[in-house]
Amino acid sequence: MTLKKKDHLELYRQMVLIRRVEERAAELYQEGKIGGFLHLYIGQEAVSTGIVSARIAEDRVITAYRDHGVAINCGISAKQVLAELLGKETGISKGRGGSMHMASVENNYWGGHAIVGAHLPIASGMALGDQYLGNQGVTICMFGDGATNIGFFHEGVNLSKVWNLPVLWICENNQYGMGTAVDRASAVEEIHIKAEGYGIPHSRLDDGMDVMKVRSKVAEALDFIRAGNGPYFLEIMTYRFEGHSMGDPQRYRDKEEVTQWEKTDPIGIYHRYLVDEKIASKADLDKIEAAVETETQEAVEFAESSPDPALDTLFDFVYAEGN
Amino acid sequence: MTLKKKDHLELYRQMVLIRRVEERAAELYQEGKIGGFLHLYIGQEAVSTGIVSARIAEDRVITAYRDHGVAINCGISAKQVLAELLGKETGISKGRGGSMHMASVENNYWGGHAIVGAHLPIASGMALGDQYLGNQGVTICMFGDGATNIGFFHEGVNLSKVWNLPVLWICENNQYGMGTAVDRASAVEEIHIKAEGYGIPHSRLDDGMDVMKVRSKVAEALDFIRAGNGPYFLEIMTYRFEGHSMGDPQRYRDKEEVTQWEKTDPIGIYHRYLVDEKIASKADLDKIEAAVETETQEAVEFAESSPDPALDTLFDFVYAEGN
Amino acid sequence: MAEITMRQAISDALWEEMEKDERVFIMGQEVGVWGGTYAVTKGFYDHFGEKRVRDTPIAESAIVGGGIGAALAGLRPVTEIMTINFAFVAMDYIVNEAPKMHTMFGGHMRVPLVIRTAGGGGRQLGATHSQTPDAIFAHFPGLKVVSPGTPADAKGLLKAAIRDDNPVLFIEHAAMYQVRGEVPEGDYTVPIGVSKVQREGSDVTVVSYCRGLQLSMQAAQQLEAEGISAEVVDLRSLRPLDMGPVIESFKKTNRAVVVEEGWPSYGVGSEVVTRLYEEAFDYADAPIKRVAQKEVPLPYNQALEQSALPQVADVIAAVKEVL
Amino acid sequence: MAEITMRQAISDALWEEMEKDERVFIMGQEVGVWGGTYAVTKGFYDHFGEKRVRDTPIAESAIVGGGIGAALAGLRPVTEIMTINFAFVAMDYIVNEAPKMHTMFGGHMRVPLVIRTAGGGGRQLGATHSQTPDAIFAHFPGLKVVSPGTPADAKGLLKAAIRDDNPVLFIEHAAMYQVRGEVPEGDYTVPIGVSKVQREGSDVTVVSYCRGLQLSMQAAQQLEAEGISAEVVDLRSLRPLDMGPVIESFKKTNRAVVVEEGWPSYGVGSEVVTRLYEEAFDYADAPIKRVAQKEVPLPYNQALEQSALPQVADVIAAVKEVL
Ligand SMILES: Cc1ncc(C[n+]2csc(CCOP(=O)(O)OP(=O)(O)O)c2C)c(N)n1
Ligand SMILES: Cc1ncc(C[n+]2csc(CCOP(=O)(O)OP(=O)(O)O)c2C)c(N)n1
Ligand SMILES: [Mg+2]
Ligand SMILES: [Mg+2]
Repeated sequence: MTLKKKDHLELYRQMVLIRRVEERAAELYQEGKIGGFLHLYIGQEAVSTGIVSARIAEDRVITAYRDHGVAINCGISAKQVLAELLGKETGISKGRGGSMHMASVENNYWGGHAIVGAHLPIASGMALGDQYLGNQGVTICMFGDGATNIGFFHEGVNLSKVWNLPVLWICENNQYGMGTAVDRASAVEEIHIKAEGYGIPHSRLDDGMDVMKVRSKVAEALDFIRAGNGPYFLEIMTYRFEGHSMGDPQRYRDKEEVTQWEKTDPIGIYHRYLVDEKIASKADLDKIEAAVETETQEAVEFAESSPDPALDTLFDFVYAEGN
Repeated sequence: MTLKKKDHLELYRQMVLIRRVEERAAELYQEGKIGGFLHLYIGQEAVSTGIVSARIAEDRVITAYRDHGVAINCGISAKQVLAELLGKETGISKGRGGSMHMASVENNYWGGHAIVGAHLPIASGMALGDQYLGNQGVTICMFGDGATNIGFFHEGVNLSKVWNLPVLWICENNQYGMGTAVDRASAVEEIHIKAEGYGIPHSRLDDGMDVMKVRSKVAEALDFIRAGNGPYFLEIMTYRFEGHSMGDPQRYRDKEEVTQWEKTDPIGIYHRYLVDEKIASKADLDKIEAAVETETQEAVEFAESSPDPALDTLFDFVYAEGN
Repeated sequence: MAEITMRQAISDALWEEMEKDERVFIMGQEVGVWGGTYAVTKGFYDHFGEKRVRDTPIAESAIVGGGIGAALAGLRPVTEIMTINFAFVAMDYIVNEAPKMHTMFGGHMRVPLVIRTAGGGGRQLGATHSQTPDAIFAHFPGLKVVSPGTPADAKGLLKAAIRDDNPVLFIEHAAMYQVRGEVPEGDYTVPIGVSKVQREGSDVTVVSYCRGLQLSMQAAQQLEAEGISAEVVDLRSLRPLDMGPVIESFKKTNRAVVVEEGWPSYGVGSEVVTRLYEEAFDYADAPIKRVAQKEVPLPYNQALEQSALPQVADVIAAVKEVL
Repeated sequence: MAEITMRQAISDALWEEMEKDERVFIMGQEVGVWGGTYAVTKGFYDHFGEKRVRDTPIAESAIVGGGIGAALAGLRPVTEIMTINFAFVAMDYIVNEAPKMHTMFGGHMRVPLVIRTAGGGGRQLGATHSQTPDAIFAHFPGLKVVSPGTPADAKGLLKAAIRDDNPVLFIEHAAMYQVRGEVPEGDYTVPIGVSKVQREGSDVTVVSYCRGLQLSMQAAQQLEAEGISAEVVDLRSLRPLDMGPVIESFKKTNRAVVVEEGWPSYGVGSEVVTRLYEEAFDYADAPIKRVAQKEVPLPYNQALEQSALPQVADVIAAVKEVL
């Protein structure tokens, strides 16, 4: 799976699109047009983009509430994302889910889950489904460093090995769970070491700001799993540039640490790589940025002009009909 | 802490007493005088006896529902155990708790817990209490192999390391959780490996049928913890000779396996050791056995002749009064 | 119609649905090799194999969470929580994941999941193992809660639950597996959310379900001897709760008693009583009475435990009070 | 009397109890460095230090389970579950461990534990994060459940909870921290399990608590303008539930409305309505009405969400219906 120029441009486009959409989302939040929690992925774009670029269509993806990036990578449009953030009928979850709950079954993307760690056993269950049905897919389950301390993590990961399920566990270690640094919450600082307790092969990617490194590491892991070796556990180091959610006082880290990390902006790194390796010209990338700008603007307009769900649909979807 | 002859005899007495009490309990169960669940400890006596013999008074002990042995080791009398099994007012828990719920705060023995794994975070909390108050005690927390797969295990053990709490985690690996063999439920067959995921030093004692080996291993671990090194994780291999609870069809193992293990009866092993090493004579041990026989018989009579709790005490202890 | 036990009826429902639909499988503790703690799945492991009859670790969150995942992946899992007391361990999945997914993701996801479990007291299992907390699960929209009182309903409702596209909590009673009753031949379902008059009468309406139904039917029989004609209405489902037949009966008898095994406060009886007054206030000739468990954690001692549990005599006394 | 916010009142109660009693400490997610998700413990970490203001991993079972252990060891922990929606994750500890221990071990153990948490909807947090499931916790004897509606009660009740020798679940409302009210000077407690008339009136009794109280008081004020005099009774505690003042008021007004934010089925209103009829059937001049949330998982969209939540107008309408 070597990437052609157009593939590279598409990945670059996704990363920039995630960034722009979230920047606009932050503004819309300040304007009071988005409510609830809004967990930005800014700074971590290389992780989800690298991961999703390495999957085949049969591979399921599931993640936590910091999900806009993955959603876009998996094929949910900026329109559907922003409309959901604005709670509109045209949102990917018809305005029911909001920021934390975006999924697209047709894109094999399974959300967007707000209870920390709760989606890990669900991921094992989906992989069991594929194993049972003889499907080829791997379930790629992403979660934060903080999530590795909850019991759900333990139960989900253990089960995956006991039943040799095709799951790729990916811990996005952005070094904090809300305001709690990894070593204040986890007995081991290198999260991937936890895989020892489940007999699962594991490794850490120290540089999660480089989309190409993420992609190749994930591709390797997927091959390993698809060859029938059971689950694999990958830790990817990254950093979130913004607060945990909107309105985070950020007393737990100093500005300098953030500034330092911002120098490793994944979009900048990829930009440099593409130009330095002569894969794309600056003009190519400018063009993409301009297109993304337009797409985002149109998506905001779409979202703003979309209707709210009708009040009489309140009881829709409480129960699924038929069977 | 080298043992004098009288100490050895006391340990031997405890092991024989546990055995006799449980044998009588099994009979009383068949007679319908004991209800509910009855989880026998027969075959595992060396484990709790070795553990409790190594503790100092400040060390708390807490375990699961397979608790008659620990209860007796910690100083609950055969009378109080049997009276509890018969649901009597004179039982250690005033007939409220039954087999699975025996504790004695004055003996620093904290039960007897029936929800698998739930007592592990409680153990961390007790150790936190000691650390907070500047007490010297270590909390010794015993649990089964099956319990290491539940989320409670993960959360409790992780916390103990994050806060460097004085806890000695002891997994009694009797090779089955109900009818499920270790490798059918746990991703790693050597349970102590799980401690890797929490950065806790660990080891396995392969022979948990020898009370002296258990004792010395536990004493070592307690010293390590008391020196301020934080938690330690010890796995002790053992085997239960009887079913999981009364009425277990035991389809999950063959008779032969049980017979094989019965050859390593911990009481027999200790008996041989005491005589071979000339610590005690066969006559000494016979005398103890006879005394235990009498004690057990008296305890049964005591239990049978004790009154049920009065019906008008139903609402006692639902809430603690005063403060 | 053949007369079979509740155990057989439930076992048959599972067996037939598994024969009929390859996507149906069972997963839980001791459902396989052991044959089910209550012997409901005896013989299943040998017949269907370990792929479809899956013994799990002691990890209730992984069982229900895994079930949700498998359901999302296109299977129709029948998960088993050994007793309802352990459902608290998987609470997040039962009330906060499974019931929310269809609506929260705007209708894209379906969770055709059955969670079988056994509840109830009277077996001297002590406070943590003897509960009937059905009402707390029925509090949550998005979940269906079913609890049959006869073998015929058990079979038909379980089949309906397996074929339902929504999560269904199916609550059996651990002390009722031997109860016998007539069961129709062949394949049939009983609709979820439909109450049923199990016995006609004219003087008083007795409303109940599950074990309460048993008490109510026995009470009705004894009352008949005294010339009192009780109509017994069985709720069968707690959510959706079908008050139709209850109201209809009450409008005829103008007097009602609601019988449940659990605690009265915030229980099933309160809901039924409230709705009766809301919908038929003018028909009430006497205050409606509740019969329920005393407000204490159930004690081990048999006499104490029985004094806390509702008895046939309590139902009879309540009926006489409302007349 | 000073007028302060709910946030300040709760913060003051914690601060004063910690100053007064060395055994009192706080433990939960983000209670320390962050200063509390709702800024309730702002400044505590700096003042009391990390020993007494403990940030924990994301591990709700370890938080409450650890709290139980620390309470057994002689401390008086105030544990915090960030929102009540995560209480499901620690459900076993809240309803099945803490409330059972005193009685199950025959009175030997005491669990002086406070579990603080914030509930409620209306903040566009979506289905998994917006619940008011108070009733399900109040179902369990052995636990005390408190949910204040004014700053004065919040302060006094929290102090009472900390000094209580039993486990107390203390439910705040996430949208009420800015609510202001008069608070007495100096040290005082408000007894748990005592309802209070918060507003006198003669035409109708409005029963509520927490956020429902706010709605009820506003409704009462508006009704006054229309010449309708509503008496508002605040339950303050859900267990023990003090019906005294409710019954007394109802005997005077003969009409009642019960207001709660949660779902009606198996909720708080049902219990209150049932007891009103049980104890004052003859005083009812009209069917008592419930005002509650629509039976749907709360959607993200603001208009939809508000349409599902009970409003002041709903209370007014219900009052007019019962008159
Ligand atoms: C069970 C549970 N507890 C607490 C929370 C509140 N909470 C939301 S996000 C979060 C931090 C998670 O940290 P991490 O897993 O590292 O993910 P990140 O936010 O860094 O992406 C917490 C504590 C929750 N949603 N669920
Ligand atoms: C949370 C929970 N799930 C299930 C059970 C039922 N159960 C009781 S004991 C047991 C097996 C435990 O095995 P292990 O931890 O190895 O202890 P052992 O019985 O071998 O001493 C199970 C599944 C329970 N009590 N609690
Ligand atoms: Mg993180
Ligand atoms: Mg075992």
